[in-house]
Amino acid sequence: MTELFQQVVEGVGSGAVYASLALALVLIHRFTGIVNFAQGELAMISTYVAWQLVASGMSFWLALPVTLAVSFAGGMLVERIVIRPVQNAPELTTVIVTVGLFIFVNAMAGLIWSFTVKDFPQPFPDGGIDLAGVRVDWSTLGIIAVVAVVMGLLYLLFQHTSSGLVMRAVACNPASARLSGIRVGRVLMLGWGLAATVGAVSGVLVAPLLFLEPNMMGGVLIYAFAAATLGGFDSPVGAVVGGLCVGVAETLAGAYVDVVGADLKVGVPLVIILAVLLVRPQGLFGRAAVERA
Amino acid sequence: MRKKTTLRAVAAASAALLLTTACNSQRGQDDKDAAADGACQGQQTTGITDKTIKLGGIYPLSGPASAYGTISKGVSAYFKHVNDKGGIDGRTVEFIVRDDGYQPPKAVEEARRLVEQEKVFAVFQTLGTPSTAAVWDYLDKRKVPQPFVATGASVWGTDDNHPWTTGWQPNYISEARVYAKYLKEEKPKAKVAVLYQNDDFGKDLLGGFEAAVAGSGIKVVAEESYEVTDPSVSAQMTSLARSKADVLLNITTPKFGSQALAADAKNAKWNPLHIVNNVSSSATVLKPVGFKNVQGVVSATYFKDPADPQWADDAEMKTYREALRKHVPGSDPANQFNAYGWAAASSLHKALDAMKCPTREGLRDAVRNLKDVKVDMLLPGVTLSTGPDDAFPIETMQLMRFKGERWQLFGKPVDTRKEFGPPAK
Amino acid sequence: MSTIVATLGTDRARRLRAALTTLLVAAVAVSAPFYFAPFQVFQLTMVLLYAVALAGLNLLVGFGGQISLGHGAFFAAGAYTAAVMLDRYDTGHLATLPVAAAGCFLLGLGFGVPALRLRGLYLALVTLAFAVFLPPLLKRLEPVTGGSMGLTVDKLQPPAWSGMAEDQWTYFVVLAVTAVSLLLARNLLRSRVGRALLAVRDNESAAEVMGVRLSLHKTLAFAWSALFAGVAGCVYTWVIGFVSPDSFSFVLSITLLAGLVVGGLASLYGPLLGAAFVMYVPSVAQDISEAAPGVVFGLLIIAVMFVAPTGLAGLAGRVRGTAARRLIRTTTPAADDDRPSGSEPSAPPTPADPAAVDAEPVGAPPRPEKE
Amino acid sequence: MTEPTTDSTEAGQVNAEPDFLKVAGLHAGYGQARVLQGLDFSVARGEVCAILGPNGAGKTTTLRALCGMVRGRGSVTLNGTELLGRSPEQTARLGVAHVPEGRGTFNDLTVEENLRIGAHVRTGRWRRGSAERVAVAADLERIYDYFPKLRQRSRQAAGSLSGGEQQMLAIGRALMLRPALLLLDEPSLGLAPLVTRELFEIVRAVNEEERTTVVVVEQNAQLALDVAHRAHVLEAGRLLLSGPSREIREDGQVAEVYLGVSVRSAKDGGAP
Repeated sequence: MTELFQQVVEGVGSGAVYASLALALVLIHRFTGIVNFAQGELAMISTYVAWQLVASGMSFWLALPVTLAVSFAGGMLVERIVIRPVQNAPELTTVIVTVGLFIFVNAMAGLIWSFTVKDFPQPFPDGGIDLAGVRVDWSTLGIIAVVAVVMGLLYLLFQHTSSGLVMRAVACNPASARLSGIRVGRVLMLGWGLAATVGAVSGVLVAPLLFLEPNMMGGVLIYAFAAATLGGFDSPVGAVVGGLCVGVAETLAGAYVDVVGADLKVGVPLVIILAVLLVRPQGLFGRAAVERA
Repeated sequence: MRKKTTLRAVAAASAALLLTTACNSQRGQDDKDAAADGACQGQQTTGITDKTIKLGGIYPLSGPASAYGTISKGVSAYFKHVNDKGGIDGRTVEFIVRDDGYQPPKAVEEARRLVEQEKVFAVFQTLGTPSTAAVWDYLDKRKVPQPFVATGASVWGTDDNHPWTTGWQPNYISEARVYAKYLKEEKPKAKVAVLYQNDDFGKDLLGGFEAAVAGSGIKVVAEESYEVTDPSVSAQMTSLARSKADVLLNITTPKFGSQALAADAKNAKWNPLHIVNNVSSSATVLKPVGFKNVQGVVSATYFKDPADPQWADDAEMKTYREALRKHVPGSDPANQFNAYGWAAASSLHKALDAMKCPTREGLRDAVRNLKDVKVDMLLPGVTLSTGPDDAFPIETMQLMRFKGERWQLFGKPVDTRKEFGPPAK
Repeated sequence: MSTIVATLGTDRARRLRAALTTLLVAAVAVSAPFYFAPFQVFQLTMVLLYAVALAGLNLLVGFGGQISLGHGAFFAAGAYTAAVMLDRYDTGHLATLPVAAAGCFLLGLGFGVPALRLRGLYLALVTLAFAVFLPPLLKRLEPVTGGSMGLTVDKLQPPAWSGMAEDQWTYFVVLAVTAVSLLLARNLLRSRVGRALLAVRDNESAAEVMGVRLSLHKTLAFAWSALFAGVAGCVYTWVIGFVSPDSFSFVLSITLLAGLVVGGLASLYGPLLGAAFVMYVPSVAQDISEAAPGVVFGLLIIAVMFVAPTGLAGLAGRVRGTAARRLIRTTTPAADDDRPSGSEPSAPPTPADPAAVDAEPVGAPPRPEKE
Repeated sequence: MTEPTTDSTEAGQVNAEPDFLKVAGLHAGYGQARVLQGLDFSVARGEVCAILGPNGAGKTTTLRALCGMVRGRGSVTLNGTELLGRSPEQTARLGVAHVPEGRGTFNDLTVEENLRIGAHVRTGRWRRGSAERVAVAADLERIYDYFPKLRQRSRQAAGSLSGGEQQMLAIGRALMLRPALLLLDEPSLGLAPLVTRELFEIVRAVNEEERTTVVVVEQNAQLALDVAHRAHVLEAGRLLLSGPSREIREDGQVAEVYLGVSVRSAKDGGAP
C-alpha cells in the first residue's frame, strides 16, 4: 500500500511538471487559438538564461526575477516578430511557424550552449518528509506549490484586474475588442509575454530534476499537450488537473499493469484522453464551442 | 494574353529540356570510377590520389540525437591536425560531414550523395544503429568501405554478409560481459535491477548481460525501460527501488544517466551498487549530479575521458585539446564525444597507414587485418585487433570506480574476446 | 452568341494548354532519370513518395478540414506491412501494395469513427499522441516487427529486360504509383465524395441540412487519407529497404503536416511542392550552415510561411493573380459583394483575389487549384 | 409609433454644426472589389442619419470605412479630425463607437464585463483617476436604465443572452464609450419585429437625451426612416439621393425601387 502511495506521489510530481508547461500552452491558445509547438523550447531558452546568470555568479534568487523579466520581454518580441506577420493567415500556418520556431530555438540553444548536460541549482531544499512511509521530496512539494501559486495568480489577473478583463475580451473576440478601442496587438504581445513567463517558471522548476540540455522540454511538451487536451484547451484549471491525471495514470499503469509496462505507458494518457473526449469533446474543463450555422 | 505567355513558356521549357538532355547528362560520369594498375590492378581508387584522400561521414547534426553530432568535430579536428603535419602518408584528408537528423531515409540519401556525387573514398562513420543499418546494404553493393561505425550494436561484427562494414567501439554485448564478470567476482549472489533505453543499444546491452550471467547466482530481478522521448526516468527509478535489488545496472544515454544517478543518490532507503554504462560514464554526466552523490559508482571504459583530470598531462590529450581549440573553435574539449571522434579518426589513420594498396579494397583489407594496433587516445592496454571474420576492433575494456573527483581504473584490462570468445551470431 | 463562341474558344485554348502542360510534365518526368545522377534520381523518388503521403493528408486537412498530426503512423503502418510481408512471407514487392493500402484504409476507417467526435485541435493532438505511441508499440511487437533493430528487406530490383539501373527502375515504379495516386486523389475530389467533403468543410451544419451524410463522408475522408499514407509507406520500404520504429517517430507526422502547409493546402500540386521542400531544404540548410542546420531550417520554414502564408502553391497563384490584375485592372468592373468573403460561405472567390486568400480560416484554404 | 419631429430638430441641428461628420469622395473596397466609388455626405451633430439601399450597395462598407475596419481613400472628418487611415482602435479613441453587424458581443464575458470593456478607452489607459471611474459606474447605471433586461442579467455570460438582448448589450457597450458618433450596422438583423421596434425606440431616446450623433444602416427602411432625421440612399457605391427622412419616404418611386417599401404601406405608416 505504501508503495502504491509512493507511486502516486511520483505521478503527482511528474504531473505537476506537465501541468506547469500546459498552463503556458493554454494561455497562448486562449489568446490566439493555436497550439504553440515552440512553448517548451522558449521555456528551455529561459532556463538557459537563468543558468547563464547563475553560472556568471549571480545568486539564484536574483537570477530568477531577471529571467522572468527577460522571458516576458522575449515572449512579447516573439509575438511581434514571428507571429504578427502571419496573424491574418490560416491558423495552421501559424502553427507551422511555431514548428519552425521550435526547430530554430532548439538548434540555437545547441549552438550556444552545446548538448552537454548542465546542472541547475535546486531552489528547494534537498531531502523530503516522510508521511507514513511515503517519502515526499521537498522539490515535489515545491513544484506543486509553485504551480498552484501560478494558477492562483493567473486567476486573479484574469478575473479581478482590468488588464485581465481586457485580455479575456481580446481572447474572446479580437475584432470587437478593436472596435472598443483596445490595442489588440499590444494585448497579444502581453499574452505571449505572460505565456513565456509561465513557461520560464516551468523550465526553472523542472531543470533541477530533468537536467538542463536543449532537448529537455521536448518530452515534457508532449505530455503537456496531453494534459491540456485532457483538461480542455481553454482552462488553466483544466491544464493543471489534466497534468496531474496524466502523471498519476501513466505512472501507476507503467508500474502495476504488466501488459503496459514502462515502454507502453505513454499510451495510457492517449486512452484516457480518447475516452474523455468521446464523452466531452471540449475536454474536462473546456467550454463547448457553439456552432452557428 | 495569358494563353500566349503559357504557350511561350511551354515552348521555352521544352527547348531548354531538349538542350540539356542533348548536352552531357549528369549520368554516366558515375560509372567512370577510377581503377588502379600494377599490383593493385582492377581495384577502386575513387576518392584517393597520391596527394589527397576524400572521406565522408554522416552524423545527426540536427534533430533529437544532435548531442552526438559533435563527434564529427573531434574527427574533423583530428584530420585537420594531421593535414597540418603533412597528411596521411603524404595525402591531405578532405572530410565531408553530412547531417541525417538521425533519420534512416536521410542517411540513405546522404550516403548516396557522398558516394555518387562527392565520390568519397570511404564512408567513415555513420552514427546510430538505424542509420547504419539503412545504408550498409547499399555501401556493400557499391563496394565502399564503411569503417568504424559509431554504434556498438553487436550486429556489425556478427554479420557475414557485409565485409565492407566494421564496428569500432566495444560492442554492447562485450561491455555487458565485463560488468557480468565483475559481478561474478564481487557479488556472486547479486540481485540486479536494470534501467535501459528501449532501443537497439539498451536491448543489446541488457540481452548481453542476461546471457552472460545465465547459470550463475546473479539474477536480474527488475527491468524498466524508457523511451528517448520521455521527459524523465524518475517513475522507472521508483519502480526499480521496489525490487530492493543490490545492484543497479544503468544502461542510459547522458541526460537520463544523470537523472538515474541523481534519483539513486536521493533515495536514502535504497543503496545498490550502481553500475553506469560507458556511454553515460563521462565526467560531464556525473558532474551535474554532484561528485559527492556518485561516489563508488562503477563503470568500464576504453578511451581517455577528456573531462577526467588524470589525463590532464597526457601527451595525446594535450595534442587533442590544442587541435580542437585551433581547428574547431567554440567546441568543448571536455566533451567525451569530441574525444571519441578523435580516437576513431586516429584509428582510421592507423588503418590507412596499413593499406597495402591505396584502394578501397586495400582499406577494407587493412581494417580487417589490425593486430594489436596502439591508438594513443585509447586506454593503455586497449588496442585494435580484427580478423577476416572479426569486425570488432576494440574488445577490451577496463573497469573503473568513481572516487573523489575522478574515475580510478582498477583491475586489469578485460579482453572480452579471450574471456568469453566471440559474441554469438 | 458571340459570347458563346468566345467561351468555346477559350475553353479549347484551355484544353490545349492543359494537354500541352501535361505532355511537358510527363516528358520531363520520364526523361529525368536518364539525365540526372543516380543519387539525384533517388532524391526525386523520395519526393514522389512523400508527395503521395502529402496528397493523402491533403484530402483530410486541405479538403476535409480535419487536422491530423498522426499520419506518420499510417505511413509507418504501410511501411511495416510491406516489410513484414517481404521479410516473413517473401511475397514479392507488388503484392505488398494492395495489402498495405487496404490495411491502412481499414485502419483509417477505424480511426475515422472516434475522430467524428473530435474537433480541430483536439483531433490534432489525439492523433499526435497516437503517433508518439506507435514506436514503442512497434518495439513491443518484436516477434513480428523485429523490435528496435528493425527489418532489412530487399529493395526493388530492375528486371533484366528493362536494361535499367536500380535507381531508374525504382524511380519509374514510384512514378507510376504516384501518378495513379495523384489522379485518384483528383478524381476523388471531383466525385460525390469530394464535393460532399468540400461542402462539409465550408459549412458543416449547412451541408448536413443539404443532405450530406456527414459522418459517412468524414470517416471516409479519414480512410482514404490513411490509404494514401499507407501506400507511401509501402513504397518507402521498397525504396529504402529498411524499417525501424525510430524511423517513424512523431517528428515524421509533424514533418508531413508542415510539408503540406508549406506546399499549400487544398491544392493539387501543393503536395509535390511540399514534398520537395521536405526533401531538399534540410540539405540546403546544411550547405548554408554546417554548424547548426536546424537554425537555418527553422528560419526557412518561418520565412516561407511569411512570404507564402497559404503555401508555395498559393504563392504561385498570388503572383499570377497580381500579374493578371495589372493586365485587367482598367477593364474589369469591381465585384459587387458588400462584405469580405471570409465571413460566410459564399461563392468561391475569383482565383486572383489575394484578400480572400489571406483571410481564410483554418482548414478552409482558398480553392482547389485550377489546372 | 409616433413620427419624430423631424423638421424642427433637423433645422436646429443643421444650423448648429451641419458638417459634424463630413464624408467627401470616399472610395473603399476589399482587395480587388471596389465597393464605394466616391461618396459624399454630411451628418450634423446630434442627428440620426440612416443609410439605406439595396444589398451590395455599400452600406456596411461605408460604416466600416468610417471606423477604420476597411481602408478608404478620400476624406472622412469627425468634428474636423480626419478619420481615414486610422485603425479601429484609434477611431474608437476619437469617439467613434461601431456596433458591427452580428453584434460582436464578448460571449465568454458577463454582461457587466462587456459593458466595462466598452469603457476601456476611458479607464483602461493609465487609470485616469477615480473621478472617471465614478463616471463609468454612473454610466453603467444609465445603460441599465435604458436596458432593464441587461440589469437582470448582469452576471450572465453574454453568450447565453437572446439575440435581442445581445443587440442591446452591443449598443450598451458602444454607449459606454460615451461616443461622439454611434455607428449601428443592421441592428434589426435576425430579431423579431417587436424587439426591433423596442430597440429603435431606445436608440431614439439615447439620441434625444445624450445628443449622440447616430449613423444607422438598415435593411428595414421603414423602421429606420421612422427614427432618422435624415437618410442617404446608396446604389452601387454611389449616393443616389439624400434628404430629410420624410422626403425620402414620400419619394414613392425611390422607396419602391430601392428600399423595398411599397408606396402605399409607406404612406400608411408615414405621416398622418
